[in-house]
Amino acid sequence: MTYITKPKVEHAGLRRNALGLSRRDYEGALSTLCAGCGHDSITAAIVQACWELGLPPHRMVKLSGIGCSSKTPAYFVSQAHGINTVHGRMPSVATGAAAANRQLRYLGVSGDGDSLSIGLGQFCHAMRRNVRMLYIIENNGVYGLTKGQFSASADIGSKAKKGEINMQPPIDPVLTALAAGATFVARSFSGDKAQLVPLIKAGLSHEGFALIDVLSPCVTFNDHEDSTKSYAFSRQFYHPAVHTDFVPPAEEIRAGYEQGDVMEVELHDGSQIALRKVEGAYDPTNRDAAFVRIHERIQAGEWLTGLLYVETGREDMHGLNKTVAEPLAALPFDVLCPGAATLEKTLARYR
Amino acid sequence: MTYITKPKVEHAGLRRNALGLSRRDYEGALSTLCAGCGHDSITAAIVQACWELGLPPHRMVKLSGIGCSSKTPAYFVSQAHGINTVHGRMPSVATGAAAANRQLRYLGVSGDGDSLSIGLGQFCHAMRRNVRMLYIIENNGVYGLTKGQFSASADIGSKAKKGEINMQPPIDPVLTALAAGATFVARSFSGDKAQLVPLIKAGLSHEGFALIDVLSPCVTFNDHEDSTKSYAFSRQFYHPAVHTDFVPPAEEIRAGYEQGDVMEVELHDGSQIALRKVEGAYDPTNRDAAFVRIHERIQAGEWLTGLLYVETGREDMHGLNKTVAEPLAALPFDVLCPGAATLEKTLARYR
Amino acid sequence: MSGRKTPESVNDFTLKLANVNGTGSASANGLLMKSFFRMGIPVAGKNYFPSNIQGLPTWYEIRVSREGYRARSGQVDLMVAMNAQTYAQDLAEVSPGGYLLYDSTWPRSHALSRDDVTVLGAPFAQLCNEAFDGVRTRILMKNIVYVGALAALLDIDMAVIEQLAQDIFGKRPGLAEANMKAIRIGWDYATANFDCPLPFRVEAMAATGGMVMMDGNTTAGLGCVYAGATVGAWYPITPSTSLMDAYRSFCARFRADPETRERRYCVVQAEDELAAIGMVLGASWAGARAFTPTSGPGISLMAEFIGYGYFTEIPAVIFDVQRVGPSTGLPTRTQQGDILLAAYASHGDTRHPVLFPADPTESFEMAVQAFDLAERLQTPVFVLSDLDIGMNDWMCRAPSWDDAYVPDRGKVLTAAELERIEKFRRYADIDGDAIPWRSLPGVHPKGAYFTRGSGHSEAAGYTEDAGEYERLMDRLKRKFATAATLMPAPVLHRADKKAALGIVSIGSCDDAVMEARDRLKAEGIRSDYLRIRAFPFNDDVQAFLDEHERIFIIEQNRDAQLRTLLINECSVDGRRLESILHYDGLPMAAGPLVAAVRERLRKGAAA
Amino acid sequence: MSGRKTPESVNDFTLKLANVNGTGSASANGLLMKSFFRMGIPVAGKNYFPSNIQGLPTWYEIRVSREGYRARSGQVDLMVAMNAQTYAQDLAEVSPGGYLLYDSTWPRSHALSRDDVTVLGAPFAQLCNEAFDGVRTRILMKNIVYVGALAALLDIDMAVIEQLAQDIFGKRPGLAEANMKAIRIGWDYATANFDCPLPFRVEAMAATGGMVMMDGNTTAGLGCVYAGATVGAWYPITPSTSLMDAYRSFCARFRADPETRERRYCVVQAEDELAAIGMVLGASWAGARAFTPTSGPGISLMAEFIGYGYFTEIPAVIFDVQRVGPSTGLPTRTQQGDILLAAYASHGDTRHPVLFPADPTESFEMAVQAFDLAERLQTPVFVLSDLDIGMNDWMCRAPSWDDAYVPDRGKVLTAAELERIEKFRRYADIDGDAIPWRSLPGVHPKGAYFTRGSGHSEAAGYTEDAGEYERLMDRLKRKFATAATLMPAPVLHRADKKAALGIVSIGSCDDAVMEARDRLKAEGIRSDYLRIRAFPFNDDVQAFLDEHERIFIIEQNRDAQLRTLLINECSVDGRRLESILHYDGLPMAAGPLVAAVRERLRKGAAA
Ligand SMILES: Cc1ncc(C[n+]2csc(CCOP(=O)(O)OP(=O)(O)O)c2C)c(N)n1
Ligand SMILES: Cc1ncc(C[n+]2csc(CCOP(=O)(O)OP(=O)(O)O)c2C)c(N)n1
Ligand code: SF4
Ligand code: SF4
Ligand SMILES: [Mg+2]
Ligand SMILES: [Mg+2]
Repeated sequence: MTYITKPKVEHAGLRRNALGLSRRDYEGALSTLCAGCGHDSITAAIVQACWELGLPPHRMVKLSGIGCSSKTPAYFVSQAHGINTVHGRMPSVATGAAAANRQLRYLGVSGDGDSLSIGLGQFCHAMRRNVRMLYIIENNGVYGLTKGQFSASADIGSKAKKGEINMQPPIDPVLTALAAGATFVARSFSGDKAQLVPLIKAGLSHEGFALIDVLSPCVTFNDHEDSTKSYAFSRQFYHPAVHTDFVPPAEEIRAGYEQGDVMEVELHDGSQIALRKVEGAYDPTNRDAAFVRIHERIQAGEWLTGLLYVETGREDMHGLNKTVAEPLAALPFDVLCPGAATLEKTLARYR
Repeated sequence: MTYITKPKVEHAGLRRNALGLSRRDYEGALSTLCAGCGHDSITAAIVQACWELGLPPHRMVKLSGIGCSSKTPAYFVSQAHGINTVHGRMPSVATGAAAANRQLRYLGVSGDGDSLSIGLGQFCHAMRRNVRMLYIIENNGVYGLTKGQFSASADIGSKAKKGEINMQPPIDPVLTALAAGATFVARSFSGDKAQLVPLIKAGLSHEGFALIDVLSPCVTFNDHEDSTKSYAFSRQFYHPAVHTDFVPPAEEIRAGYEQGDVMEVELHDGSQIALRKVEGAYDPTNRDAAFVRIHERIQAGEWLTGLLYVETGREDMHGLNKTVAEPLAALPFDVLCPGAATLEKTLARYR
Repeated sequence: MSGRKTPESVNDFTLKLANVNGTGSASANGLLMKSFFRMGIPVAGKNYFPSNIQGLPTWYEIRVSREGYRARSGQVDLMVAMNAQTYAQDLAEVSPGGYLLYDSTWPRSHALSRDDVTVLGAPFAQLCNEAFDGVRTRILMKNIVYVGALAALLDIDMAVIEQLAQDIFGKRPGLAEANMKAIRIGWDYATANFDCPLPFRVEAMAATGGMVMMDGNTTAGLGCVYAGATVGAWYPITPSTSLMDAYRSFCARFRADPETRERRYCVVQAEDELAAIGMVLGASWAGARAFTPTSGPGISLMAEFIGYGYFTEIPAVIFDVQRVGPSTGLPTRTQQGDILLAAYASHGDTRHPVLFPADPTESFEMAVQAFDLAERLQTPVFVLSDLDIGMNDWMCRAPSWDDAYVPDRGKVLTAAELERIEKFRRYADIDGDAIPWRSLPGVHPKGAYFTRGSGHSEAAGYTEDAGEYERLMDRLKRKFATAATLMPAPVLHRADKKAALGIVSIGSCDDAVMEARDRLKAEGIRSDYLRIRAFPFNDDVQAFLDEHERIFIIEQNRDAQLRTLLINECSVDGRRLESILHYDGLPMAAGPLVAAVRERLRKGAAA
Repeated sequence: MSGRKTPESVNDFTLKLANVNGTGSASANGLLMKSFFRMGIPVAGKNYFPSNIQGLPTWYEIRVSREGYRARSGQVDLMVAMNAQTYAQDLAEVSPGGYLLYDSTWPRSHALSRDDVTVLGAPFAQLCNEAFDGVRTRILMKNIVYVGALAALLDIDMAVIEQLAQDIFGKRPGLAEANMKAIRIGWDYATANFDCPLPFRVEAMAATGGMVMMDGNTTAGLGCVYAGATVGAWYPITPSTSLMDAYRSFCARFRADPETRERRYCVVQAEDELAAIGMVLGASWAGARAFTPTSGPGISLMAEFIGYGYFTEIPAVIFDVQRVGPSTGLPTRTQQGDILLAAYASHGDTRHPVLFPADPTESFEMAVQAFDLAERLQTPVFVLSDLDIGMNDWMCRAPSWDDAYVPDRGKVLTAAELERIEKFRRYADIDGDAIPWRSLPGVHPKGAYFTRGSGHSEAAGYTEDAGEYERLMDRLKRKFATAATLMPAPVLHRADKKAALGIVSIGSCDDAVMEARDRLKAEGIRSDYLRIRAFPFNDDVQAFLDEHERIFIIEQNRDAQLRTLLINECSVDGRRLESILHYDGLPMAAGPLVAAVRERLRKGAAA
């Protein structure tokens, strides 16, 4: 609502992070989404998380596909390069950018249409390659931008604004990610900033592909009671399985933190995520258990949220490729070009 | 080996099936694959299964993508229409054909490259729609036709003919199918005709999307000892979980069949598959258990084979769409065209 | 028609309404349009909306034209400026001597005023707040109030508006009354406070008989139903989405079994455009009439499959409702930028029949023709519409239907025929027209063959033989020559006297070109005009090019794509074909065309 | 060169070897080729292989040409018929007066003989079975035995062969000896049983100095290494696959840290071509030199992203190693069928720079130029090679390297520059050449901007404004005019005297055209010849068209795609440009060109 009433996404206080930046420095252009769109809440959580993490804005890269959700990278961290790719193909662009410069932090934002319909193949293959990036799906069960058709994550029985009823089973990004071998799989809800911010921080720090599927109601096309992606439904039925609290490397380990039911997982970059099991003995390092638990909750019509699965031992795309530490894009030409003498020698074989 | 020694795929005896056809009537053109290719064994199993089922050949449709595996529909049931589509996109063509004529039996053959790389999106979405078809992946871990690059199903650590070593985790079609909501998921091995034939028969009779992932060694590019898709490996390590025996509706229920550890599942068309649990109390109707069990075996470096999951309650694409029973392609024009008078009435709204 | 208005003009002005999207202005604008239409006055509406759902500026332009001109007029006589944020821009756009009506609930700065524009303020929001309860109702009714004010200012027949409100809202109790109340409030305010009517106003005519107000996506969707299409596969994309919506809703009415509700159609929302075209090819191969609506990005994605359809000779109908490219471009603006792509899509030597409707009526007709051609020619056929045709409401000839129509299913062998023939040769040219016979799966064992995108012999066997390949390609070329004889002929408009000047144009340029020709004629510049309706071109096109010394090719893209097709496919010195191009995403207006032609003629012949 | 051989010809004949694929004939054929080459005799090899892995017929053709002609000769002087299944066809293909050598272990039917062909039988299999153990060895050695026989028949220098066998197999102990043994067996048999040498034979020359025997995919892959490309993304497809194989293996040698083995490159095998081009665009956007090799179907799939690259101005290098289309077509045959697609790929108004190498040397050079151009112009650039260039072994000028070369990274703002400027405007035309400045991520906060395929302003903001869109499109058009000044110029070969006849051709047609011109000249038909090396065309092309009365456009596709580009982009009467087309999938030979030109000239000028 650029022209009407929408305020800048977040009027942060003037508190400064480790880099001396205020939350303002992590904001972006004014959102043009519908007032009340879940996506805007996620944008706010991203701003908060990046600020808390103290990332240098220009060392981040924001990517997206096409859709309402994919517009949002314009609305945060305006001092980072951003790229709106084509519909469903952001993962490949992210893979290429990450290949060229492994030292930047990649944050991709996508929609359920963008990732689970047209983009399903790229989405799975980026996970398989374990490209280091945080990938957020702003999941509303519909194609917002093209006015409310069902996406592949729409639940059976949900009803479109035009009256049609979806009869196909949903593709669940979280189950798909587990099957595709993703190394960081989380789910959250756009309205739960307390859970979302630490998840985003953890995801940005994960040295591999981190997926966060965020249920993000579309107020315009999918906020009726029947939808399991409506506000009403989400608020009522989502189950926070694990509470994530992130301790950024720049800060000291927080004193007085309850050790009781906290489980610590060390991430590749040395930072830690602390997992608070809100129920039973949920173990986010067991892929099978995660699959069963999530699937079982889905069958029961509920969402399990939190950090659902994490694996820290696996090498990312560059680790697998054994790429040099410097960004390939920054290597000087003379280390890349073998030169005339070598050419002469090389050609001997062909004479 | 058209021009050297390859015999026609199978010189069947002259036994006749319920339609009075011999196995010969289900054969196709001479195979041009490498001598010893696993795909040829699968072709033979398909011939056998179709013959045993007594399907009228011209009421079948054979579909494929591009690859060595995708060539094989030319090698069986030459009296059926066949269509070699483009690489990775056979599921959409199958969906369209099935939409147009729901009364034919659709048999798709694909490769691991065709289905899990370029075709992953279409593969998953056809499963989600529960298009009624049998979909066989002839899985060799490589791109045979383009000379042996790794496919997405190549195991970590497997070594290509050119010496390269794969470092990426495989995408497993069976786990993917479970996550995508497929209603019939099986795995077998090209060398195990005894297991394969009944599975193919069951798949062809399933009233929805039936996947059989068949490990099918590529003798030319992937038959070294290291590969988990080699003959040597497959023979040694595969675990038949469930033995499938199919009782075609045309025959009487077979007498004397061991009832001991047999579990019967009724398929939509009234035919039955009998599942023999070769181990424990494997229950192929539990999606979660299947996922865990398969994944656990994969972790242990073994393949679990047999009918791994089946769900018979779900409606196929046409059931969901509530399509009429007659093929859409055969509806007479006068029931399709509303005619001049109706047009006149319809246009009133726009005046 | 440029310059200041004559004080007393009737049925000849342009009204533009500036709003914020998502605030319900569409129905108010529709009400206005329809009122003019029901008064028997020719009218055309153009909607300029953002690629967004709520909160951004959106405009609606209504041209009332006694003469029946439907193109954008290129001027604004009355601006209804309901969006404070675009007020300055909207004011600037009013033609000299024009008027601006705005919501004076919140006063505008005086800095924003023009000597040559009369500004009228009416406190719409305030009037609504007094009369209605609830935020939603107030926002919606504000739009209706301005309709009422406009009714007074333009002298719209209140009986017509009332009847319309009744027709539209009648089914929902209370709504019709609320709307009528809002209209009255606006009417009363205007009558009391302004000098009504304005110097330009409407008066009932009888010029819309046999006409409807429809958009081209609706008519095309309806055409698919009438053509007997049973399978539709698509992936949503602006501006093609409403085509499938229309097909689906007409099918729900006409194709569901009255008792069982079983459907005689199947719409598949595909996972993307590659899958959509794959489904269409699969369904057509299996014998159904199948289609997919999309826009530019979809065609790019379909390119591989389109070449497959060409080479394997499978029918398909593809609607490309063009929007502004390249890439995502301007998804809510119009262009004719896919002409070249549609004609030659895919790698290798490929070419495809393309139909170019000029308005919604033709969209209906060509939808039907497309299926006949696709099945007759056994190849993918494009219908190249655009956002202007597809999504704007056009006053147009009502689509008509001849119950004697029999679909041309092309050369399909029946079971009996297959039984009779010795050996089925799928790709043999039996009849000398280069179109082979095909068989459908499931019909007869002798019809079985293997379809493949790789080299194939006449008997559909696999081949890598150079000679067989060459013969196949030569036949496909001859088939395209056959196609040229089957495509709809171009429409030729001759000048009243022999004209040396020829104009060639296409699709939605038509109205602007026709209007421009009238104006040029008034200046003494006569022209013959050929409107291309299909590719490949038939002989009339070559004849027209031969006949005229100087030819202007008018189209809506930067790169003169129609001209490329003409010089490539016809025998002509390309230097004689001069382009007049319009490609800013707005529908074409006659004014710039007139200016361009005048200017070019002044400058003399092309180099 | 047609008709019967002169009894005593030296270094001028064509040898064709018919085999079954998967039986190891490739190394034998390579050995033969290389022997001629090492003897200093110009030689050219063409491989005709099936789209299959094992068991189907495959042919290898070697032309030995004193004159240095590298095109397919179109005749067969000596056929080595090792494949029983194609024997009849192979025999039929021998030119009158020619010879056929076959494996007489299994006798051939006498029905299969020709009066005008001398048939020589040698029991290769039997000889091998006697001399070697093991099935594998026997199959492999049978090929080497025929090399020995040919050495005797053609008078190949045995010392050269021995040295070659040493070079090739020397590292694997036993293998060199076995091979030499096999060669000797063949040589002995032939010497003892045939009248050696044949009337056509070889004699050492010194015509291959400075030359190498390489295929164009290898040189292009090497070019990518030399150009400093660090990211390669691809999806395997014949005939482009070996380009990435070459890049990867050269990188393994030159780009891995000698100690840590860490890689200064990253090759990603993508899940499909859409992903491959996405990765290339992502990597280029982030500042790496990145490329993808593919073939026709891949380009079709990349179309959407190519338009995105054009519109957002991201560099990319795309190698299209063309094969026969449409669709899957003939994947192992050659064609120039993607010219039009490459030039105009994607929906909307788009156009792309394209380079057309004619041989492997130029493939190397143009690989390097492609990166310079892509970064200078900030747009996807195509290198249009083909199967003939990419996969056949060519005797060609050795690629050379100038250590003074500095890559043209184009207009990229450094951190210091960004620090200095007030506001970065990504899409502003600062320098008047229509090429804007770009910034790379991670460099400086002031460089941050948002890249999008939708409408964008000069400052890279989102816009749907008609004027801003039009300005952007106009600048892109001007940028393409700048491109025309940067692309490599065409190569002009003038006749010795003024010629009215002009020939325009492209890529791998070059050798056939050059040879045809020589032959035509011998008949008194002189021609000037312009070989197009790039699109957009520079002024030389227009000048050439203007200068010649009659012009033949020679290319390898059905639809005259180069001609389409010429008439569309130049100012010319298309009727003056006559096409001579060759599109059966085999490399072009001079003979049909000569005949076609002669015939056309006889018939008189074009209509
Ligand atoms: C190739 C292509 N096809 C279709 C479209 C039209 N389109 C734009 S956004 C979108 C769906 C977006 O859905 P989702 O990703 O869920 O985003 P949301 O708007 O719901 O946040 C579609 C189909 C497109 N831009 N490109
Ligand atoms: C669009 C496109 N890209 C690439 C290719 C080349 N290609 C042909 S088959 C194939 C892979 C086949 O692998 P798989 O499906 O596993 O079959 P297999 O040969 O192993 O049985 C590839 C990459 C193609 N035909 N089309
Ligand atoms: S349409 Fe839905 S998803 Fe899009 S901006 Fe509006 S509320 Fe958000
Ligand atoms: S290459 Fe491999 S997959 Fe292909 S035919 Fe040969 S053995 Fe089979
Ligand atoms: Mg969505
Ligand atoms: Mg494979």
